Amino acid sequence: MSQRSSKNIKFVDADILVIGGGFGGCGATYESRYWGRDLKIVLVEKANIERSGAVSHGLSAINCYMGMQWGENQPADFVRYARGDLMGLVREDLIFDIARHVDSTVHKFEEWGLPIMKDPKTGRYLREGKWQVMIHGESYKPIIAEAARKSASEVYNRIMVTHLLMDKTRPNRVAGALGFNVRDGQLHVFRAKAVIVAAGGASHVFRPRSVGEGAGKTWYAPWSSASAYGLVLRTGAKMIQMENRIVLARFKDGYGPVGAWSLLLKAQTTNAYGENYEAARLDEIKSLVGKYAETTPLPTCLRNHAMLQEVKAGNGPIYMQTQQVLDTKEKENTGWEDFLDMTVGQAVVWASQNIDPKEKPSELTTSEPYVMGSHATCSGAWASGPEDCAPADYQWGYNRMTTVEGLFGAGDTIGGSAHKFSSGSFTEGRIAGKSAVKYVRELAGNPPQVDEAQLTMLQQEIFKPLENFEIGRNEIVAGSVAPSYISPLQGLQRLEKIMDEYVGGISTFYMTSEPMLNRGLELLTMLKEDLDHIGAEDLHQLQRAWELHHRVWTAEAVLRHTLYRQETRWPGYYYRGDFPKLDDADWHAFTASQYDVKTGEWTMSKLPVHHIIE
Amino acid sequence: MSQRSSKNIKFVDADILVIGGGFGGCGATYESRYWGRDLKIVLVEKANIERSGAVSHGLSAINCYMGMQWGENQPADFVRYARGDLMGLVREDLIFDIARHVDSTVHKFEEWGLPIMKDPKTGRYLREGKWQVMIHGESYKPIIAEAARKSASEVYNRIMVTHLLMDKTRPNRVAGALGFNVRDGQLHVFRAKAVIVAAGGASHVFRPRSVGEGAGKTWYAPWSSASAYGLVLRTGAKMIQMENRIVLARFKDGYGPVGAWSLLLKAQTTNAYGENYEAARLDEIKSLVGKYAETTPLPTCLRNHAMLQEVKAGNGPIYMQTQQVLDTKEKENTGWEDFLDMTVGQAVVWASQNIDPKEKPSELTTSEPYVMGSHATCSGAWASGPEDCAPADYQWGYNRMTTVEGLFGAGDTIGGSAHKFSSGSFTEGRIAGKSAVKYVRELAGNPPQVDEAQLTMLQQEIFKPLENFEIGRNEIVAGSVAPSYISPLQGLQRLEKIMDEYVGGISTFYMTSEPMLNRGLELLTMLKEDLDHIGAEDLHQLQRAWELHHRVWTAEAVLRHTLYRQETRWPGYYYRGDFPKLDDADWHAFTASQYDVKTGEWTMSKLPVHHIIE
Amino acid sequence: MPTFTYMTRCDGCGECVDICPSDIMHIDPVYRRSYNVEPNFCWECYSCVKACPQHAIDVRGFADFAPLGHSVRVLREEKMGTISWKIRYRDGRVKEFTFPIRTTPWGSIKPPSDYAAPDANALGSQMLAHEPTALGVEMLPTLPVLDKKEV
Amino acid sequence: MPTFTYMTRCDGCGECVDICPSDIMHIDPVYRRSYNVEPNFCWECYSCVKACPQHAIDVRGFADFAPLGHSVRVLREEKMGTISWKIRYRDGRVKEFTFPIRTTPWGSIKPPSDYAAPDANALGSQMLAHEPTALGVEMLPTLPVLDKKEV
Ligand SMILES: Cc1cc2c(cc1C)N(S(=O)(=O)O)[C@@H]1C(=O)NC(=O)N=C1N2C[C@H](O)[C@H](O)[C@H](O)COP(=O)(O)OP(=O)(O)OC[C@H]1O[C@@H](n2cnc3c(N)ncnc32)[C@H](O)[C@@H]1O
Ligand SMILES: Cc1cc2c(cc1C)N(S(=O)(=O)O)[C@@H]1C(=O)NC(=O)N=C1N2C[C@H](O)[C@H](O)[C@H](O)COP(=O)(O)OP(=O)(O)OC[C@H]1O[C@@H](n2cnc3c(N)ncnc32)[C@H](O)[C@@H]1O
Ligand SMILES: Nc1ncnc2c1ncn2[C@@H]1O[C@H](COP(=O)(O)O)[C@@H](O)[C@H]1O
Ligand SMILES: Nc1ncnc2c1ncn2[C@@H]1O[C@H](COP(=O)(O)O)[C@@H](O)[C@H]1O
Ligand SMILES: Nc1ncnc2c1ncn2[C@@H]1O[C@H](COP(=O)(O)O)[C@@H](O)[C@H]1O
Ligand code: SF4
Ligand code: SF4
Ligand code: SF4
Ligand code: SF4
Ligand code: NA
Repeated sequence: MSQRSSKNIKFVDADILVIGGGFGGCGATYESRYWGRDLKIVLVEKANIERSGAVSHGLSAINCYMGMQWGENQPADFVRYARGDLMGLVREDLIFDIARHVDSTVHKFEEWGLPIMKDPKTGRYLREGKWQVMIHGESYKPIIAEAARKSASEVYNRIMVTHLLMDKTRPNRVAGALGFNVRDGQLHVFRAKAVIVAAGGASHVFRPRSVGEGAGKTWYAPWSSASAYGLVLRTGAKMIQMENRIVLARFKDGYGPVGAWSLLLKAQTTNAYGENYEAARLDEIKSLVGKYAETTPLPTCLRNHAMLQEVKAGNGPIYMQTQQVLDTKEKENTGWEDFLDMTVGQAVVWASQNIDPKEKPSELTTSEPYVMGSHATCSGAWASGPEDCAPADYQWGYNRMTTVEGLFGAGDTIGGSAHKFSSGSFTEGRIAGKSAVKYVRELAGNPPQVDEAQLTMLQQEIFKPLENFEIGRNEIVAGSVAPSYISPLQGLQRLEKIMDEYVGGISTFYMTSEPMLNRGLELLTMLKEDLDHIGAEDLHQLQRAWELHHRVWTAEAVLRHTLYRQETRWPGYYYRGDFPKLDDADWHAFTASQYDVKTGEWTMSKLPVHHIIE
Repeated sequence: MSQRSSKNIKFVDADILVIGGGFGGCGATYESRYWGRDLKIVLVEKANIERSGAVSHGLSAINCYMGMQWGENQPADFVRYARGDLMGLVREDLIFDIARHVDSTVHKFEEWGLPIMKDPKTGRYLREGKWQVMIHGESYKPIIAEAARKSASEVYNRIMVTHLLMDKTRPNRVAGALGFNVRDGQLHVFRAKAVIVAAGGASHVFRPRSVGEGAGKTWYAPWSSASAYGLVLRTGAKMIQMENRIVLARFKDGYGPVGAWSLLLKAQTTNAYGENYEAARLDEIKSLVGKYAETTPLPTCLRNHAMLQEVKAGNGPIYMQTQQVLDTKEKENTGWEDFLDMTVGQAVVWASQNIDPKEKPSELTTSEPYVMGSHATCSGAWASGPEDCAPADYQWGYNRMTTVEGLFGAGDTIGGSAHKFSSGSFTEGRIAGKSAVKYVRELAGNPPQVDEAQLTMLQQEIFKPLENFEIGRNEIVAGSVAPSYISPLQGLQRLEKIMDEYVGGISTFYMTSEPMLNRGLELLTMLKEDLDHIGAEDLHQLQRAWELHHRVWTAEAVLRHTLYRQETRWPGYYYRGDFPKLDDADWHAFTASQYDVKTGEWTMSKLPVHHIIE
Repeated sequence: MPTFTYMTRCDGCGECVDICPSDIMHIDPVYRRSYNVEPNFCWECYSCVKACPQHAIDVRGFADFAPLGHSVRVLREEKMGTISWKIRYRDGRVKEFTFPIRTTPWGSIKPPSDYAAPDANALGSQMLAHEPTALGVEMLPTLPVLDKKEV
Repeated sequence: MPTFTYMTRCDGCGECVDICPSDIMHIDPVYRRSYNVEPNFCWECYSCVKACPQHAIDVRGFADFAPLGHSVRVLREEKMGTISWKIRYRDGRVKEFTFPIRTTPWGSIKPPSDYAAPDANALGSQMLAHEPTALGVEMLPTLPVLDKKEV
């Protein structure tokens, strides 16, 4: 065994362990300190919370804000909006819960120093769209991180969390987490009464459009490593909507988001011939999805679908007609800040390709799929709802607790509650944080015990890639090809190709089917077996190895859910060629999966979608 | 300037210079020695002719053989076949010429020791299909190389030819070629009376399906670097059919060819549901291409088209039903040898994925596009035809001479004559070789003179990438990102992405259009400018730098021809979304381009297709 | 545009190593200066660029789609609460922008434990910290619990 | 399946370097043994594998689509005129095949200059070397020259 794995272990005991210091995790840390003044609250993060997670760049808008103080919107309206966007399938209780709290989060952000833009006429926040407000958000993450740092008992940066630990006697109860320090390799064992997973969503599960060096240029961050799903599902927690991967219309190559351009600046999206194609395709869309085509605004997936049909028909490139709207210096500033605040790469595309958005339109593309719970899709863990308004079967204890005792989640981790975005993720973290405090208080003298046998086994498993490399590397002279191990990147490229070609990625125009999925599952199963043979040449690559593990497990869930749902619910996100239409009679339901840790089997089921709002 | 470029220059004088020792080049060398006993015949090759070119692996069939000795086929029938397969647009004179000679080539191969399989009943060559014969072809290339080595005055291996040299006084006359030794960097100046370019076709002009490490696994060899086109077109020689890129149905990932499976073993190609979809799609095909849909066999591009429609409809994977035909040990051997002789990688796919073709079907895919003149497409240089039967306007001097004096070609280099394959390419080399001898004899006391000024300029240009690296590397600490240069691979990936996304590659299902092509040309133009900033860290990378140059110039020709032809002539190879149908009224013609060396402008034109056979 | 480090500017302080969310800025063992070890995992997030005291890190657009000759430089001034950008086009054009980043002093956020401790019963309510005040409305909205309803 | 070289078998002779059509088998400057410097330009053509006197080179399937645990080994025996393959599946199954590669001794090809020199006039004919004899038919086919004809 590698020397590194025999080093002293560091044990950290906590009342509440928060995994991931992004938006959900910072919210959870803040709120659990508010309610649990005397508790030991530990935040563990694989990077540095100052700039970790999806918001490391910054953001230019807060996409979930009601404005109840000005009577702009009510939570129930927001539920209708999110439900419509997701073609009917959302956890209305969870969404309502976020919507009713999110304004207090945003007001706090402003108090902390986040510059929120104001409408000079009304003095209210400047609206990007009905639900979004504009910010000067370059320092969004450092501001939020400051609040979290001041709330946590301890923050452990640069610890890659690899596994959750389970209670010795009660197999459905969480007991902590395992990880290693990516600088010195020290194994960290966190023992905690409650664990809140807020480890974000997933890029690089599907093959990205960019290649070679450019592979890092995904829309969601390359470090969004699917850990939330990879950690949680392996405990046996129930997952939902994992097939509901997101594809986004984005500025080509730079991946600049379109929201501010469409909603605030009101730039047109057209085909190569300057035509607004969306309306022209409405009848065809209706034939696929029926009444859902009449939703306003047109659901995100259907906007994608219209674009894809144009591209397939050879009417591309699709363009954002930026030059039609940048008629004042102020608007030019808004347009540029939108990207300089959150995807600088788009500015680099403009500069390198001599595109001045004041003069020329910019190409759009549909992105590779991502797995997320916080944007316009809602993959993630099945969670207990708010005590006051969740339907009975959505409620089994503590708000935002998964089906595993003591295991909570927030942000991308939690399924069913789309359109949280940054503010909603932080808010959900707050909800989970308060809830975890309550759980810990009520747990009282019955703390979980880490299973020593599990710990010893996992310790070996975690460092195995270093050992694989040390041994296997001796067989060959030099270079990157060896018979007995593959690098994390090689494994990742295999994963991405499988998901791309069989599970509805870009190379099939998001098409899949039962035969494709079954073939994909065969190949994915072999890849899973090969995970035992990943070779890591250093601790950085050991981090990549475990990110790969989390992505592969997540991919399997995505594949199995996609196979289970025999309809095309969200054309524009993916298509089942064998079931090309939306089918409300059979599929107005959540798909759920549960991995059985003992047998290694997955159980698929349907869960009801309750509409608690007209 | 880099030290390497100031080294002694090696001058080599020849009567005939053959560039590229593949099938065309070996044929040219053999034949020119036969007719020019006293001539100095020099063969220059970037690799080692023993295993260079598209046939380094070996091959399992000779795909062009008439069998006139047994009355099996006549050359005119072959012309009809090739014309049908290319949707009417071929140089019938060139194809007839190859067909009438190819049998003597194949008989010679057999005499030299190539094991050609025999039909035990008839004693004749075992037919794979009407035009193809089966061989035990692992050593096909070493055998042919032996014949060439014994014919050449000198063989220069490991010289990467970068440019053709032109005559000092007559700008439309070739005077030799320039290259460098990839082992020691020495500049080689070949001065010759006639030059035969046989530098093969092109992979990696479009983005391949495989990624990362797997990028080498293309169907045509990764070393098929488009040099034939890159060298020839920059002299101002007229090129034709450069839009006629090839897409091939191949075994997925391993890229095993389908011919032996379809024609000899008679395995069915089906969709995921076991259906033979081709017939069902004939009416739809007819609506696109009219009478051409009735050609027998169905043209290669239309077979692709049918497959693509299935895949788009979600009826994939497409399968070769190998298990239905491997019912004897003999057939199993045939099936395996087919791949072990020519694409071992397919055997690796089977072994690694636990696919026994006797038990399970194998997936097929449509490949990324390649640029070729010898398979089922015919991009390449416009050449003078055979004296005895070429139409007057196809004939301006010597058979297989391009529009540049003294510059001949063979194999993938020559446009208009599809379906040459290995035997036809060698045969065309023989035709060009004999013709070049005649040219040299008739040239007599008027040898070309290398232009010293051109030479000095090119010498600097050739080694510039080493210098770019030496200087630029000092700016940065380490790693592969630098502000002032990009590596050849980085440049290649940019090229492939442009061609893929705008010129009809896999990511658009081969769709393109005028707006896409115009945008692609903008980006390609910037890439061409950036070729001045390629950095090569050693001589091997300098070879890659020049391969990239050749690919980029070839790509530009492909793009410009694709833009010029306002129809979809070959659905299944690519689609013009803005002109989705075949249009015989306007486009029953070759597209031609000519690059003007002085002005840097391209002139596009149509050239007539003459039908000289009923 | 993955990052690169100018040899002559970097002093090896490690700030970039400390901040990079992708853990790809490492110190070269020979030169004791930083470089990007995995450009294909760089998100061009500029976290390291903004953090470098020497302004030693720059980016050049991802090679697979960005032509050479551009630059996008940044100056983040925490005390002034601003960030300034200078965008230089391949064709030489230049654009400059400055935006605010924060309205309060760094470090000024009031920790949750500095607020009055909440009532013990409130733990059982649906109210989060600072609510309902911070909501800007009088009451936290709620809904009747329904069992199932078609929409 | 790009190639790799077994450390303990290679003696650094350079045959693989000499033959590789992709110029990617290089000698490592430290160990004086070969390795694949650019697997992404390897075609798995097996030229180097067949050429190695030490059988020191093997391949493993391209990482982006080939699971581990397979092997496809080869023994090319020039004198015997055969090539033998041993295919080991990931699941342990094995297949073996042997095929002929050449029917004549290596080096036995008669050079074109060893044939009687052709008649000087023949240079103007359409006939290639050894024709018409080698065609197996009496006459080289030809066609009337047509100007243009619709088909
Ligand atoms: C990337 C991105 C994101 C957005 C946008 C543009 C772009 C370019 N847009 S727009 O497109 O709409 O324009 C938004 C916008 O403008 N406005 C908005 O409110 N939200 C937007 N998002 C979405 C939000 O950012 C997103 O919803 C939230 O950030 C989600 O929060 P959360 O679920 O907490 O994820 P996170 O990424 O913030 O944090 C995850 C943390 O976990 C860490 N982590 C992960 N795995 C770990 C492991 N194994 N061990 C230890 N730590 C481990 C991460 O490092 C991270 O800190
Ligand atoms: C790769 C491949 C090819 C084929 C097949 C399967 C596979 C997997 N199939 S099936 O699919 O149908 O199954 C065939 C088959 O079975 N039967 C057949 O007859 N032909 C097949 N081909 C086609 C033939 O191989 C092809 O038509 C001919 O080889 C073309 O001959 P030519 O045009 O001479 O190209 P070449 O690649 O052989 O030789 C080019 C040479 O030039 C060198 N070179 C290139 N650039 C140079 C430079 N800059 N400087 C110096 N030298 C520089 C090369 O190194 C090479 O030696
Ligand atoms: N065309 C549109 N119509 C309605 N909402 C949109 C549109 N484009 C973007 N949005 C919303 O604007 C926000 C930002 O979008 P995006 O920039 O695409 O992430 C999200 O809430 C989107 O759902
Ligand atoms: N289905 C088919 N029908 C007719 N000819 C084919 C078919 N498949 C392959 N061929 C021909 O067989 C030879 C080898 O094909 P391939 O293996 O695809 O390169 C070429 O001459 C092809 O044109
Ligand atoms: N029958 C065979 N078929 C294929 N490869 C073989 C065979 N016999 C030996 N080899 C290979 O030839 C090399 C030398 O074999 P050996 O001399 O048996 O160690 C090794 O790569 C073997 O795997
Ligand atoms: S922060 Fe700047 S100076 Fe410090 S190591 Fe990084 S690049 Fe060098
Ligand atoms: S730009 Fe971001 S991802 Fe890239 S090296 Fe810097 S901090 Fe890391
Ligand atoms: S041919 Fe074999 S022994 Fe010789 S250098 Fe190559 S791997 Fe080593
Ligand atoms: S298999 Fe072929 S391409 Fe690969 S290293 Fe060997 S000789 Fe070179
Ligand atoms: Na694709």
